[in-house]
Parts: sequence; C-alpha cells; structure tokens
Amino acid sequence: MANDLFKMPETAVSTDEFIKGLWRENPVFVQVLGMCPVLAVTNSGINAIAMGLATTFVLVMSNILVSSLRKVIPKQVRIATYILIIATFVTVVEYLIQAISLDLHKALGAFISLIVVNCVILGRAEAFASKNTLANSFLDGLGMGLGFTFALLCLGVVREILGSGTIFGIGLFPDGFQSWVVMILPGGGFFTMGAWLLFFNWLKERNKKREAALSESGTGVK
Amino acid sequence: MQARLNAKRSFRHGVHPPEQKEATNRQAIRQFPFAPVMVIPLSQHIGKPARAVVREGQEVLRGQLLAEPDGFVSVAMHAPAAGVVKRIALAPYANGKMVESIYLQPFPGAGQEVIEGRPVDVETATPDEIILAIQQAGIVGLGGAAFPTHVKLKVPEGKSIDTLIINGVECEPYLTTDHRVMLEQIDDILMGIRYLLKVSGAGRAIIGIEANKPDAAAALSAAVPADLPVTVEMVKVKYPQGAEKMLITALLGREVPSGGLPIDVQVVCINVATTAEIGRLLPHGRGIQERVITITGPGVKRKGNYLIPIGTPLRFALEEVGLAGNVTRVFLGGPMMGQAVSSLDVPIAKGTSGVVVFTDEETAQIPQKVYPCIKCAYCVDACPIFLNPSRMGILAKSGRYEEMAEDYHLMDCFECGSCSYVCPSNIPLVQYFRLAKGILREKKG
Amino acid sequence: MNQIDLKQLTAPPNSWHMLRTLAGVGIFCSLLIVATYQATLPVITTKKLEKLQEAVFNVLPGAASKANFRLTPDGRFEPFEGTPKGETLVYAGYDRQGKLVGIALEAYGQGFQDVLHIIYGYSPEKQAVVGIQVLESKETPGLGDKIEKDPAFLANFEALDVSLSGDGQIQNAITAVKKGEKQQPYEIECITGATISSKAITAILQKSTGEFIPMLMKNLATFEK
Amino acid sequence: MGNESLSFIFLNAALINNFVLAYFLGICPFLGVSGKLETATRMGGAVTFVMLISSTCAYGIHQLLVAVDAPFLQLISYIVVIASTVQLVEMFIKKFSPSLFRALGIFLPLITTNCAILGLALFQTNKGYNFAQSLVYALGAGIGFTLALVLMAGLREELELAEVPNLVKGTALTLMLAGILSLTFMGFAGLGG
Amino acid sequence: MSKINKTLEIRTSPHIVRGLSTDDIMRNVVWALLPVAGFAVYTFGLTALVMLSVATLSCVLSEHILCRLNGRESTIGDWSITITGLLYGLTLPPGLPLWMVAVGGFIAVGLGKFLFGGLGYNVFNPALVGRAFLQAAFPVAMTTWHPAFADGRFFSLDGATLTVPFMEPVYTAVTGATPLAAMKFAQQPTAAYDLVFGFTSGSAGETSALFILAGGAYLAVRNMLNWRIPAAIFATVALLSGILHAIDPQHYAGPMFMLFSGGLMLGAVFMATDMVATPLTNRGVIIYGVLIAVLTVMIRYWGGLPEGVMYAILFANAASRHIDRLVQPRVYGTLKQAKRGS
Repeated sequence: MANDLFKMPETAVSTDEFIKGLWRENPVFVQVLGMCPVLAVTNSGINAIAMGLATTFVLVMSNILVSSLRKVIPKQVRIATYILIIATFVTVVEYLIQAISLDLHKALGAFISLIVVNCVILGRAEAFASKNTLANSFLDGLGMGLGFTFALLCLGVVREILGSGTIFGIGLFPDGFQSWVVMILPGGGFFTMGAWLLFFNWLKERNKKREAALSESGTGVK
Repeated sequence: MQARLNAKRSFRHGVHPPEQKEATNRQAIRQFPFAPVMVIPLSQHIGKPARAVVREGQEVLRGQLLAEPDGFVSVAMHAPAAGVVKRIALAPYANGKMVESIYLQPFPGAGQEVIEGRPVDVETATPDEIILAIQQAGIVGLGGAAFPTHVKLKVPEGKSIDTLIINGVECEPYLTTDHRVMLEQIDDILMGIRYLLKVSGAGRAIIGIEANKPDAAAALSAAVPADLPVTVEMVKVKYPQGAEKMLITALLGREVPSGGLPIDVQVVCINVATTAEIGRLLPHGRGIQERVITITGPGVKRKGNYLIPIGTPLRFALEEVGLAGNVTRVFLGGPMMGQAVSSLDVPIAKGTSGVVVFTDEETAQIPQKVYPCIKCAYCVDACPIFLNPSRMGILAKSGRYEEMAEDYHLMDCFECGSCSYVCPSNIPLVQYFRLAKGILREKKG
Repeated sequence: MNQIDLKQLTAPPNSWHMLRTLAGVGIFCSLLIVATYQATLPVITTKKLEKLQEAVFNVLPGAASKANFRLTPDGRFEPFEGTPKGETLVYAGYDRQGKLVGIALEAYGQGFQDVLHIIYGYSPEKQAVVGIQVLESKETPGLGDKIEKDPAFLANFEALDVSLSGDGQIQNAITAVKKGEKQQPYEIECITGATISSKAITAILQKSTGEFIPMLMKNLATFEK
Repeated sequence: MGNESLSFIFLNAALINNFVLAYFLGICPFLGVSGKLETATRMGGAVTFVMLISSTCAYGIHQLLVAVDAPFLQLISYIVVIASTVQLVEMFIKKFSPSLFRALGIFLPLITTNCAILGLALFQTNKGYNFAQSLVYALGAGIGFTLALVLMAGLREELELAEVPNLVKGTALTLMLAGILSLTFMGFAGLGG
Repeated sequence: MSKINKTLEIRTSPHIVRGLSTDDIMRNVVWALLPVAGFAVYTFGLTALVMLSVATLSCVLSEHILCRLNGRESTIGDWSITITGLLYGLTLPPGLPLWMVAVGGFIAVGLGKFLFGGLGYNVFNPALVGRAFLQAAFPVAMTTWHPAFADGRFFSLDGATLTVPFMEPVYTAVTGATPLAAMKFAQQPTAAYDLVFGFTSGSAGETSALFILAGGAYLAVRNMLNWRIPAAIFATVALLSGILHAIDPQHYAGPMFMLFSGGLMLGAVFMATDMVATPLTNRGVIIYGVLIAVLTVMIRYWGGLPEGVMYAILFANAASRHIDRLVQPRVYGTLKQAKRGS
C-alpha cells in the first residue's frame, strides 16, 4: 500500500498537486515564502493580480522546463541552471508587461525583476519539478502560482479598499470617503499581512478545537 | 583611640525599610527560663553536622559537650542546661527540613552555673590553638549566617589579613540584639577582639555601627583601652549595611571580588555578638549554651531582648513572652532575610538572631496581587551589588536559569531582599532567585 | 531510484556533461530572451514615445507636434533623433502651423520621500512656465501626491513668470508662498498640509529654470522651424 | 538624475527608504534571523559586505551592457555574476580568514539569492548612480538593513519573555513589529535634503 | 496559644514591602496628567473635552474587550490603560473627528499593548503607536489644528469632530498653525511667553509647558518618574540647538523655542518616561534621553516634518533593549576580579 502511494506522483496525474498550492500548502500564508512582492506590490488589487499572474507564468514555465530537463541536468549545476531558466522567463515577462502597459510596469517597478529571487519559484523547481513528471509539475506550478496570486489578492483587496476606497480602481464608497493612507504605505503592508496571518491562525485554532470536539463526540458513534 | 562618629559613609544603592527598633532597643537583656524539653539540632551551622558524644538517657551538666565537630567545617555543641538526654532523633528545623537533634530534658530547678573547661589565654596561646578553641566552643556567626567562625579565621597560604571588622551594624528592622550586646557586653567584646586580632594577624580592628545606635558607639569607643588598635566607626542607616560585603565597602572602600571572600581584600569580618561570645567563653574554656535574641513584632506582648538557651522550642519562647492579636506569621531573623516558620516546634538555634511575630494586620498590608514587571527599575536602584533583578525575574519566569547565571551574575545575589521589598508589582524576586540557584546547583552537582 | 541517486552522488562530476547542459540551456535562454526583446521592442518604443509626446503636449498647451533637441557640451542645442544615452534632451513643441509653442524640459529634485521627476513647458513668447506634469514621485498618497492633481496647485503653473532681466538671468526667482497669499506672477501657492512637496516642486523649478531658460533664450533661433 | 549628494543617498538608503521597512527587500532573512541579536548583527555585516561587492559588480556589468547595447541581458547577468562573485568571495574568505568565515560564512550562500542584493543592483542602475554613488548607496542600504535587523532582534528577544497571546506568536508578531518600526522610520522622511 | 492561626503563612523573605504598588504609581501618573488635560479643555473648549473623553474611553474599552476575548481577566483596574488613553488623547489635534480618535485608541491598545502581552510587555509606548498609526493613516486630519482660545469654545464643537465615521472631515473653522510648522514653513517664530504658557495651537496636551513640568515634578519627587530622562532630553536639545543657533540663527531656532514648542515637553516628561519601554539603568536612561533629543533635533532641523518627538521616542523605545545591554550595571566585585586575574 505504502509503496503504491509513494509511486503515485511518478506516474499518474494528480489534481491534488494543483489544489494543495491553493490552500493547504499555500506558499504565502502557510509557508511564508516570497514575502517581498507580497508586501511590496499589493497596494492595489490590479498590481496584486498582475504580479501574481507574472509570478505564476514564471513558475509554470520554469517548472515545465525544469521537469522536462530533469533527467539531463547534472546535480552539480542544477541550481545554476534553474536560476538561468528562471531569470530568462522573468526577463521575458518583464518585456511582455512593458509591452502591455507602461503604467503597470512603472507601478510594479523593480519588483518584476525581483521575481527571480522569489524563493517560491526556485523552491518549487528544486523540491518538486526536478523530481516529478511534466504534467504534475505543470499542475504544481499552476497551483502554487494561483495560490500565490490568491494571497496577493487577499492583501491587495484589503489594502486598496481601506487605502483608496476603491476596488480594482472602481469607487466603492460615496464621495468624501476618508482613505486610510497608511494601508498603501509600507507599514500597512506589514499590518495587513500580520492581520491575515492572525486570521488564519485563528481559523486553524478553531478547526482544531472543532475536530477535537468532533472526535470526542464521535467516538461513541464509531 | 578616636572614634569616627560622623556617619556619612555607606555603600551604593540599598533600601530604607522602617527601623521598628524603638520597642526593644532600650530593653536590657533578660535571662530566659529553661523549657521543659529542649531540642538541640546537630546541624545549626553551615557545614557538616556535629557528631553526638552522648547516649540516650545520659545525664549531662550545663555546658557539657553534647556533640563534637565532624571535620574542619563543623563545630561542637554543648548542653544548654543540666538534664537528661531523652533521645536522639529527627526533629523539625527552621528551614523546614528534619534534622538529627538531641532532645534534652532539664532537671527541674536546674541552675544557671556552667562547667568550666580548659581556658585559653590570649597572651600565650598560638593562633592555631585559638582557632581550635573557637571550634570547640561551638562558635558560629551569630548574625544569622551561622557559618563556623574558626573557618573564617583560618588564613590560607599566601594570604594575609590587615583589618579586622567587627560588625555591629544590625541593619535588619526590628532586631536589637547586637545593639544590646554592644551596650551590655563591652568587656567581652574587647576581649574577643584581642583573640581575633591575635588569630588573624590584623594590625587593626574597626567596629562598624549603624548611625541609629549612637549610644552603643559612644560606650564602645569610650571603653577601648589605649593599647588596643580599635576604632569605632559609624555608617549610614541603610539596608543591607550589615552584609559583610557592604560593610567592607562602606568602611574601607574595598570591593570583595565576585565569588570571593573578604580575605581576598585582606579583611575578616566578625559579628559583634560572636566577638562577645569569643571573649566571654574562651577565657573559661566553655561552649555556647545560650544567646541573645530579640523577640518582638506586633504580635508579641512582652517585647524584649532575651538571653535564651539554645534549643528552646519556639512555642515555649512565645508562650513566655505572650502573644497578642491574630498571629499569622512568625519568622526567625529579621523581616528582610528571616525565615518564616510553618511550625512552632522548631528550636531556637545559634544562628537565630531574633523572632518577629506578625499579626493579620501586618500581613494584610502586603498586597497579594502580582502585576507583570513594569520595568520601573526600582529593584535595579535597590540592589546593593548592582544586579539586574528585573531582568533576572523575567528570565526566571521563563525558566532561563543558565542565562541568569552566565549573563546576569545570579550567583552573586545574597538574597538580601531589597528588590522584593521595593517591587511595586509584588513579584517574589528573591524567591525566584533562590529557586534558580537551587536548580542550577542541582544541575551542576 | 535509490541506486540511481547513489550513482549520481558517487560518480565524479562529468565536466563535459555539465558544460553541455549549461551551454544548451544558455543558448535556449538567450534565444528566448532575444526573441522576446525583438518582438516587444517596437511596441514598447512606440508606447514610450507616445507617452513622452503626451506629456510634452500636456505641458505645452496648443502644441501638436514635437522635436527633440540635444544640449551640446558648449551650451547650445542641436536636433536629435534616436534613443538617448545620457544626453540632456529638451523637447520643442509646435502648433499646427508649425510655429514654436514652447519648449518642454525634464527636471529632477529631492521630494519628501524620494527623488521627484517632473516635466515642464516653457513659453518663450510669454516668458513663463505654462504647464507642469509630475512623471515620477513617491510623495505621501493623499497628501504630498496632491502636487500631481490638485487643480488649484496646478493653476500656479499656467503662467508662472520666469522673465529674464537685462543681464540674461531670471529676474525674479520662483518662490513659494502660503495658500491665498500669491501676489506676484512668479510666486507659487503651496498646498495646505503638503508644504514640503510644494516647496520641493518650487525648488526644482527654480533650479532648472535658472539653469536652462537663459540658455534657451540665447539659442531660441535653433528651435524655430 | 544621478546628481544627488552622497549624504542624501546614504540617508535615503539607510533610513528614509530603508530596504526592509520601506521596500520590503530582504524580508526573508529579516523574518528568519532576527530572533537573536548575535546572528542579526552577523547577518547584517554579511549583507553589507555582499552589497558592497555586488554593487561594484553591477556597476561594471552595467557599463559593459551599455557598451555592447544589450539591456535585455541585464537581469540574467546580474544574478549570475552576483551569485558567482559571492561564491568566489566565500571561498576566498574561507581560505584566508577562517575567523571571518566563521562569523559570516554560513550566511553568505543564503544571501546570494536575497532580493535585497539584486534589488540594490537594479535600483542603482535605474537611478543612474556613478561608481561612488553606487558604493555609498550600497553602504547605506547595508547599514539600514543591519539597523532594522538589530532593532528587530532586540524587540524579539524582549518579547520572547513576554506573555504574548498564542495566536500572535511567530511571524504575525514579527510583522506587526516591523509595521510599527516602519511607521517609526517614516519620521526620517525628508532628511538630508 | 489559641491566638496562633492553625496555618502560619510561609512566604519567603522579605516579609515586609515598601507598600508602593504598580496601580499606585499608575494612579499618580493619572493625577499628574489631569491638570494638563484640564488646561487643554480650557484652551480648546468643549472640543478637547469630548475628544479626550473619547480617547480615554476607547482605550479602556478596547483593553477590556480584548482581555475578555483572550480569556484573561480584564486589566483596566491597574490604571495603566487610563494613562495610555489620556496621553493618547493629549497628543491628538483637538478637532480630530471622533471616529478617528476611536480607531486610534483601538490601535494603541491592540497593536501597541495587547499583541505584546499587555502591561509590562509593551515594547513601544502604546499611546504613541496609536498616534503614529493615525499620523500615517490620516495625515491631513492629523495636521489640521483647531485654533486655541476661540470664542464660544466652551459651548460649541469643532465642525469636524462629529464627522460621520469613515468620511473625510470638512473643516469650516479657521485652522491654526503650530509654532513649529510656522517656523519651519514660514520662518515665523512664536513669542516665548506664548510658548511657555501655552497660548498657541497644537495637540491638545502639548501647549502648556508649565502644567506638564508641574506634573512631571510631582511624579519625579515621588520617584514615580525617572527625572533623568526629561533632564537628558532637555539638556541635549538645549545644547544642540544652542550651538546650531549660534552658528546660523537664520536657519536654526534657538533653545527656548526648541524646548517649549511642539510635543517636546509632553513627550519628554510623560511619553519618553513610560517605564516599560525605557532602559533600566540610570546610565541607560541618559543615553536613551540623549538619543531622543538628537533624533528630535535632527528631524526638526533637517527632516521633512516639522515635529519629530514622537518618532524619536518610538525609535528610542525600540533601541532601549540594546541600550540596556550596553550599560549593564557593573556587578559588585567584578571589576576587581578582572584586575586580579590579569
């Protein structure tokens, strides 16, 4: 049994590889990785989505390439190769964004280039793509990327609503809404992230308590 | 010799608890009766317990040797009254533990006369002979520490003593034992100093007295004969001025190194009551059978200074002086460093310098609520050895004892209680430190 | 699996293998990058040009076309085409008739948080600054960033006097005054609560105009079509 | 552009736009090694050191890339060159100063992929700094990073002994502290102008 | 022996205490703050009264609720939160919309105190955390000053005070300028007399130097405030500004102005002295005071902001643990031992 389970990801395509990144192993909220862009570019929802998608693109592409080359790349130079591959895709994505919208490029600034050093990407390449099939690596990259985007969005939405009174640039409140400038400042980034972590801690605690209560009451039924 | 009676000198930091000495400091020392049964613990001192030399059922005379020292860091015990050794068994002791003790039943109507031993003449005896005599007389630090005095006086190879300090500070509130001794046993004190000067080889002696006892200082300095290199010096009223290290700093400006002894700065410091005892006992070759104790506190009816036989059970002593009010707390020693007792069956020992009885009124004044440390730094300003009790208290709470010892000199704390006294948050700092030290010692040993 | 791992670990690194992989990946990456660069370059260049032109037209009301000029080391200007490489450029704006409307200049200076980057238009005819646009700023949102959009503040720059005196220097240095206290055409009314950013703009303009306007006026003929 | 005074560049990088507290660069080591003062200072020292080196490299590469007109290679060459230079330096230190290696050594490989290092290289290029300005910028950024790290380490060591609610313990607390520090550093805005 | 209780208490020594408890200290600080608050009400009228009450209440309520939510006993009884609330109110501009006051109060308690474990663990001064948050969140409202000694101030509220929650305040009344802002942005000095007696605009509690000094002196005499902190701050500020003023009087305001304007008095006497967030040793607090003073002077003279006391104190709070580490008291007997060893 255990052996079969172990072999599963090698051969079969598993949707779990996609779902885990979204929630259970969310790169931001659970693993606390790649914090730099999470905090830096989430002062508006649009920026958050753009950054998230750009990262997802790089993540998926590098996962695909790393996975397909996983049998060719010698162990000694694998990190160098990964960095090379990631840097390439980041450069590509940077030009693409610039071509799409100069304003967006300006808003994200150097943080697009800094996707290179986002530990989520190198982490997935090393921990997953280098050991798994192409399809699974693709799903893993997509899941992680979307999970990352989701986290960015969580921050971006809160910060934009409070900080500017808008969501994706659309006004939410009547005229004269007092925006909380601190939310789009760096301090607000720290506070919002801290608050989200608090919220997830609280959720975890509550779930634990519920499970404990369930298992206590459930023993009789079993 | 001239006395320096302008009390400007002191150590840094410290606290000023209310003195509370007026009730007893004018009361002359009174003789106490014998209790129906006395309990003489074989370990009233720091070091190895003494070895009993009497059998159960044996009749002894007052002053007769009951137990002999077992090794160098140990002292003899003598019978406080003429009577019968009922049994030798475990008995409760002030520290809450059970220790091997001799139960002695005095003869009804036993007298006060004491048997004589082999006298030691201060002129002819060698230092080693005097040290042996002090050990045989069962003398320990009567200030409260109960450390065998002769051990202190043994000068190690390569070290020397230039100053003998006689500690008559008595900084603990309520206690007036040393004060009365200094007024009433001047000759004994001076004789004791002669012995001590001889043993230690010190060129001079200084009697340090807190400024709240000017009568004692005046009487002593008037009595010092011209041939004795003794000065009487007053120091500021401040707690814990009576701690050895603090007194040495106040009088000589020398600092005893951390982890070291006074001898490291060429000083030996002996309590004034201990000195008097040496001067009283050695010329007759006797041993300690009684000591002066202040029994006081709001719960006591006849407060006073009593010459009380060693081994008198606390219950008997308190019954004799009478209690008033709703007694909630009894402790041996002063209120700052004294040991609260859980049972009145413990005996009065050589190291017991006083008994203070509190009623519910006093205990009610101590707030029960413990707040978190607010870093007010009162304790930092109070600690006489410049520790950081605030930090150590917080560390102790988290169980980080090693850090306390390594980074914050926990082992230098001598538990004077100044930090707990001033703490507005009512944190039991001293208790924490005692605990931490105990745990660390256990880990080491 | 385990056996393979072990072999990989114990085998001495095969240099040729490593080199081959790295080179292969390197070539692939270079190709990918260059391809993207080539594909996006025209789009990006056009967009950048449009943006710049938009800014120039914005600060030079009435302008319909523009031409770039380069500052030469000897303090004169010459027409310039292509991508700049560290040269100082000014942009001349012309109306539909081809008449010179004014010249747009970029300027930098320290703001509240970081460096401010602005572009402003100068009209030789009016001898005044006729428009200003903030290109890059990190001023406090809701406070300092009012310099970008506060209409009352921007009104300061519709005709800000920078006329030259006889000796060819600016007659009256641009100065900042409190809101509601503007009396002279060379004064800038600050934004209440954003005094620092308003003053930063003033300082940048003061410095830049003092440096460039006399030079521009001397070489005015260069810019005429 | 590129004509700011050295003092302004220094203050700007160290205090006003502190890399950690205003740009969120180097957050990973900031969250990771700010628990103990000793490691924090060492990490800070190592980062400052690497920043100076990589700033020099980045300046050189940029000049080269401008000369051959290949801006699209900027990112890839920065990351490769910085990573390999740090490796070289690490080996060099290991060989010639074992004591320095013991102090900084274990941090060096970690730092290579630290976004603060790459960020510094990119920013100095964007800002068009000359060589001296780049070095001062790197020094300021490094010192600012160290300052933030050291302050945070002190606070965290203190709070390790506090009765922090269970819910808050860990990263959330560190982030909140960083937020307050970030608010504090806002007071430095406009310094050195 | 019937009088002896069956169980004697065995508490370890010492058996007596000085009898000054934490809540005594806190209560005294509140007393010392009341005259300052009173003068604020006198200067700014009903507006200040309402604002101070809301500030204090929001802090006390937040503390109570947060304690309960966390399943702990409510700690509002120790008075420390009352100090925080009152101090927090005193640092705010009087006409600040009440909803902002309440938000800041919650932040001050939640972020500045509760997250760290409550009393004794707040590594920053909570009142200043609340204020710094508001300053960053609502910069315009926080720098719009209600004029002092307006006519009819005891019977009317500032129009902005009752702004609907989450809406931008609309200012109708003429706003005042603080002496520091006037100096920094318009080079207009304020008369020393006005500064000392508080006839100026500014935060509710910062205008009257006299009442603040009196409150501080009361606490210092009772040893509930370490006088070395304000002393070090005042001395350093006076020294630095004296030197700079002598060099260039045009640019740098003189010591009198620097000492008595803005939040320096309130900050130095009541904010910087928050026992929890300051170093422990007397040498430490002097370094701490000097650090605050230097940063304040730096920000005021060379920074972009007119006032920097708050940031200086928060920064010094963060550094105080390091200051403590630097100047641990020399333990008795350690120096000589080292000498002996060498």
